[in-house]
Amino acid sequence: MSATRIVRPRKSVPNGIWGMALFLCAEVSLFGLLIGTYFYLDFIARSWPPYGIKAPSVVLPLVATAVLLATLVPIRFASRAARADRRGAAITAIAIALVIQGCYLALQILLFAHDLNQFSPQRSAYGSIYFTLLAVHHAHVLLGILLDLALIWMLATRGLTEYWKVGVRVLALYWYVVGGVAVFVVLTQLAPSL
Amino acid sequence: MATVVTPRGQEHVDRLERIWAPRPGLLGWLTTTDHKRIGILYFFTSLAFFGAGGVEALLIRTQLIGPNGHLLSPQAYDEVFTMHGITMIFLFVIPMTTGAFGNYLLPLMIGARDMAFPRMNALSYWVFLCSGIFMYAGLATGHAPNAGWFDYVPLASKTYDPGLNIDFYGFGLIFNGIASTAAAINFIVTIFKMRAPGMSLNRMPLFCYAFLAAAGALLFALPSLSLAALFLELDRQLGFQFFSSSRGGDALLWQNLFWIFGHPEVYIIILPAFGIATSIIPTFTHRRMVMYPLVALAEVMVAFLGFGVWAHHMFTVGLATITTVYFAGASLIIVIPSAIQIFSWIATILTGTPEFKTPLLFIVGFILYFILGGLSGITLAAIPFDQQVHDSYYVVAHFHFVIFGAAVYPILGGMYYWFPKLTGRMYNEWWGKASFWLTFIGTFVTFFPMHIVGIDGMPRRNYTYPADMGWTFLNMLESIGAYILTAGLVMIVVNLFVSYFRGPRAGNDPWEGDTLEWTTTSPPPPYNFPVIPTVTSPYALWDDKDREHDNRRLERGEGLLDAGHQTPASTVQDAELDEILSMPSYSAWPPITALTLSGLFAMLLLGHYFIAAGFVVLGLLALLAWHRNEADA
Amino acid sequence: MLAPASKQSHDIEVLWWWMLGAAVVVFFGAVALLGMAWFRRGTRGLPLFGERESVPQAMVIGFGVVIPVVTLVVLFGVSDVYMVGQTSPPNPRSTAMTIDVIGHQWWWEIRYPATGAVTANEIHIPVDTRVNIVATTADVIHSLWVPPINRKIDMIPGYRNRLLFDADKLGVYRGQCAQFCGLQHAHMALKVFVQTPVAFRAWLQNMTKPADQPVTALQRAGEHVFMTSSCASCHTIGGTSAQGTVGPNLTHLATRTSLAADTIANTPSELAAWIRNPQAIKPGDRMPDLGLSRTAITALVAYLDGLH
Amino acid sequence: MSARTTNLLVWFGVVGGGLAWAVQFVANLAFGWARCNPPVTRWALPVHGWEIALSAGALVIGLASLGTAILILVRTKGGGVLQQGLRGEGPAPPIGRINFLAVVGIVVNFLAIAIIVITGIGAPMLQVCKQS
Repeated sequence: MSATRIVRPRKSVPNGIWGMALFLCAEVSLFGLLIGTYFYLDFIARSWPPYGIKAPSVVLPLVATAVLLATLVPIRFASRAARADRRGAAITAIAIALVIQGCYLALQILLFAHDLNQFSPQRSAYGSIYFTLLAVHHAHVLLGILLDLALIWMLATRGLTEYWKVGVRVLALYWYVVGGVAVFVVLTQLAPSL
Repeated sequence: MATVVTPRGQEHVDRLERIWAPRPGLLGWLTTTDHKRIGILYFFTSLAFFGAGGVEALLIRTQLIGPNGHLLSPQAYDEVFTMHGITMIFLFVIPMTTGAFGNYLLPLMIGARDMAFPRMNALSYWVFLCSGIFMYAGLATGHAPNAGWFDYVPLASKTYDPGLNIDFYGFGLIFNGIASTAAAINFIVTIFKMRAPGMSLNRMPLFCYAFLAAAGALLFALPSLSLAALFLELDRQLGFQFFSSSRGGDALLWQNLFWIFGHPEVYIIILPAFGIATSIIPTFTHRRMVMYPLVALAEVMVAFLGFGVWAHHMFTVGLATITTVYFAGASLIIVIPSAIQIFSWIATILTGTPEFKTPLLFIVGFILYFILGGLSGITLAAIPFDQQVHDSYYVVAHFHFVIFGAAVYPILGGMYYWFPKLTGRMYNEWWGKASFWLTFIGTFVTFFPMHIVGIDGMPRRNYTYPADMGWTFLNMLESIGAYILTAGLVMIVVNLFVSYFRGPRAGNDPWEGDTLEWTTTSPPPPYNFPVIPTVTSPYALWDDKDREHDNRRLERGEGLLDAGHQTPASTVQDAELDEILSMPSYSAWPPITALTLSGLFAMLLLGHYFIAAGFVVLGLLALLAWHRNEADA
Repeated sequence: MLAPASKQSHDIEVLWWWMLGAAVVVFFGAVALLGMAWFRRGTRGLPLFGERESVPQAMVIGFGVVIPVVTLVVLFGVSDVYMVGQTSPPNPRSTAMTIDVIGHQWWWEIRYPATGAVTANEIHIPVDTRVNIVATTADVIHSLWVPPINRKIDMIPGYRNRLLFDADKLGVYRGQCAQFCGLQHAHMALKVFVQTPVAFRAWLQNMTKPADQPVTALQRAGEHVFMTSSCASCHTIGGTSAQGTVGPNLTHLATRTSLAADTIANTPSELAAWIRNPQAIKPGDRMPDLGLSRTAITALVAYLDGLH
Repeated sequence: MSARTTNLLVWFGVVGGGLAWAVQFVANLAFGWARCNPPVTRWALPVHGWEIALSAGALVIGLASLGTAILILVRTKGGGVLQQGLRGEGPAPPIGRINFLAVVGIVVNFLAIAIIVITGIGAPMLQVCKQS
């Protein structure tokens, strides 16, 4: 809802951001339950991961996650730029973030495919939760990337209206949370090796 | 007291009428974002599903009217009792309370002109409608879910249920969850941000606290159900191993995930009922609620503690006692918030001057049945006793007194209470009272004997029972009660239907109500309030000088917000006026998005994953087009 | 449950009556208050106290918080901390014997591991003896519930749940599957025979023996039918070539009182009807209609009724 | 104290005990499940020790939160949420709201503490991993 005729500098958080924040509450509890499921199955397993599946390799996933977290910097910059009415800067910042996030997703998909060759989700509950957890997380990254694209397009075509200023801040909030979730996801994924 | 419009005020009103003039015809309803129209759509849709669920209930009761009944085959019986549960919970009570009552009344009660996200509000409705049709498509094609609404694995796994039945359940619930999540977010933001200036947290009608709590619980509980359904479908469709004990999975994982959702769900169902009760009681007792702050906190506290009791549905699965004890503790203490509310209602009725009109009668019935269901609930928190009667008809009796006696009665009372506001006409009091007594007696006769047969050892979900068990008479009684109950419900619908055409004019404020919806005309105009109301207490309408002040403002044309579809937004805690929002008026995209989702889930059900992906793309494009139009489209 | 045949069931019953008593007081207390409200509907406030707001407020605190907290804490201590220990499963070493009860769609397999005796749908236990029941399942989740003897326990794939049977009254007690387990959930009952130790030992003794040999020509014909038709592929008869494990063990079928998980009585006519068309009696049951001739069925029934 | 810190204190007074209970609850469940699901050998945790420690910690936080709420109620006496039973508007926000939240906080914390105490005393009295 674009805010016209602001009475005075806004004291409270705009509706759009509240909406996204609450949506993210639901997403966070979804990931909480996924991670909970992972350890629940771990607790009742005779060996974890099951015999014949070697514990995940640590380096690449951690590096990838670090890269994803790095993109929170340009995202933060974009949201500041939007509040300061600097449209060009905002677009550029989002674009930079977008590129890095794209690379992250590409790498993660390669790792995912590689793991699929190692062990399958159909053979053991470990495989099932491992791949489901990662797939859900990657889906959220993909959604974020689509949001990036949408925002860039909207800012380019519609300009930096009140509505899209809020939009950029909403995008930023989304990425902060996805970044935070990424940390917990990767730690869970690598738990057997840590 | 209601708004008085002077000639000068009338000019301002006419101007608003022009700005907010609704789009005519069917298209107007399809593309509407007006919370009142959406509420009405929700009302009639969920009422239709209530009818369907009721028919299913009657089939069950008729099958069980005598021993060795054969009205339904075992297969048909399983589908019917499963659909009864799913319908009543997901397609009737939740959409009726949050969807219909919440949508229609919340913005009116907090003095807003619409929900925070009107288009998302429309989306929730259309998605809910499509998900309901989706699940009933299963019944129509003879593949209705048949493993109970709780759908325990492995009975629900591909091995023991190869058909599409369970897939209609799994995908249907994920689909339905989207609607509820969107609605929950919308309600919370509306209550946080859209309150009339001055309506700080301590001046919020208790109705809003109830809906805030319900929406919050819904928001955090639903992911658990969606995740469980996702696991289930991955197991069924792609052969994953979440629930197969031979491959390191666990059948109890489903039960945990399901009840992490399933118990908060119970409170999600009942909380709006509390809200309706707490807005009917002050009106008809002519006094404020006793202990306003405790009632407010009780409503929120129930929703919060509700997340810590789920395993009391699992006391018989053999968990370690050091685990169950925590659930038992929470299950007992969660009684306190309910007790606070019950005695606050009773104390209010006792110390006020109650007029026992139909709405209040339904609330009194609600209080009695809620106490009854609550007490049997306490006995179920006593683990050894629960382990004895768990999965017996005792439990059926318990949760029907809670869900029907306690959650549905306020809905019925609320229908009578707000009927004049929605239609501008008054229902027939005599038939109203008659319908109450019929419903009240029917409920008791239907559900009370179930305690006895349950303790006597009759398990739930049996399509029949032997003749020599001594259960025959009580079951016959229950079935007769079900018919009486049906008669009562039909009488309510007929009364309201006839009154809609024949009823006398009701005026704006027939009850001298305490909340803001009664200030405005009946039915309310598209902009709800000509001037944004002044609020200085939780019983805004009883503060006469505020209302007079508003009348003067209307005459002077203050606070009209007449530059387009405008509504104020205020700060979360103290509701200081913060900004003026322009709201969208019409959008065709919500129904279109809902259609793409329907396509998506239909294709997932049939296993055409590439076509499904196509629908995802379409859906994203629809969302993009949606946001091309910022506000007033 | 209200006719307990064991200390455990009796304790639960006592708990129930106490809770019921308390519930009655609360419920009719509330009814009384509402009734009072009706009689005083014209006048504000309360008798004696008038319109002082503090009185209803105190009422909410007292009835809504203080009294419930006290009662609930007591209930918690009594039932959820103390009684749980009384009704929950025994330490296996404290019991005289172990019986495996295995849930199937839709019947109960009963095994006496110490002796190798196997039967179905009828548990025999000696009176005044602590028995360790191990409840498992062969397919979906079932729940073993014999109200007069103890609380119920679910049978979950991958879990070995246990239950204490310690009956103190001779007699026959009916139990039923309590967890929805599919089409014939309604016809999945069992009987528990609480016997004197002597009678029990005699019964168990007989159970461990192989099946009686057919005597009459008709019975021999029946045995031939059993072994050559598909009966033998699903059912076991000890000491013969029939070693199927899909259906109940029939070695001593004639000693049982009921058929098809206590759906029908075990009489020649009922047995014949069951074999002729099981789907008419238990629609959806695993037992197929074998399409045997009338004479074949007569022979089969004669043979099975000879298995004591 | 700045309005911001006051507000944080007020909200600690409202939610502190509840959150403490949530942590005690979730952690104890995790330990219970880890210790008592087969095979018990992989996770030999001293469950009772953990239970007592967690419950004690939660109790302390709950009491602190309760104390805060009471303190705030006293400070905002005449905020009058309870007095506004029959008539009157109640004082203008924020005082009225803070007073209201303090009343709420007291009851919430009382209930949270009740659960923490009964489960914290009850659980250690039970035999570890005895099937219910």
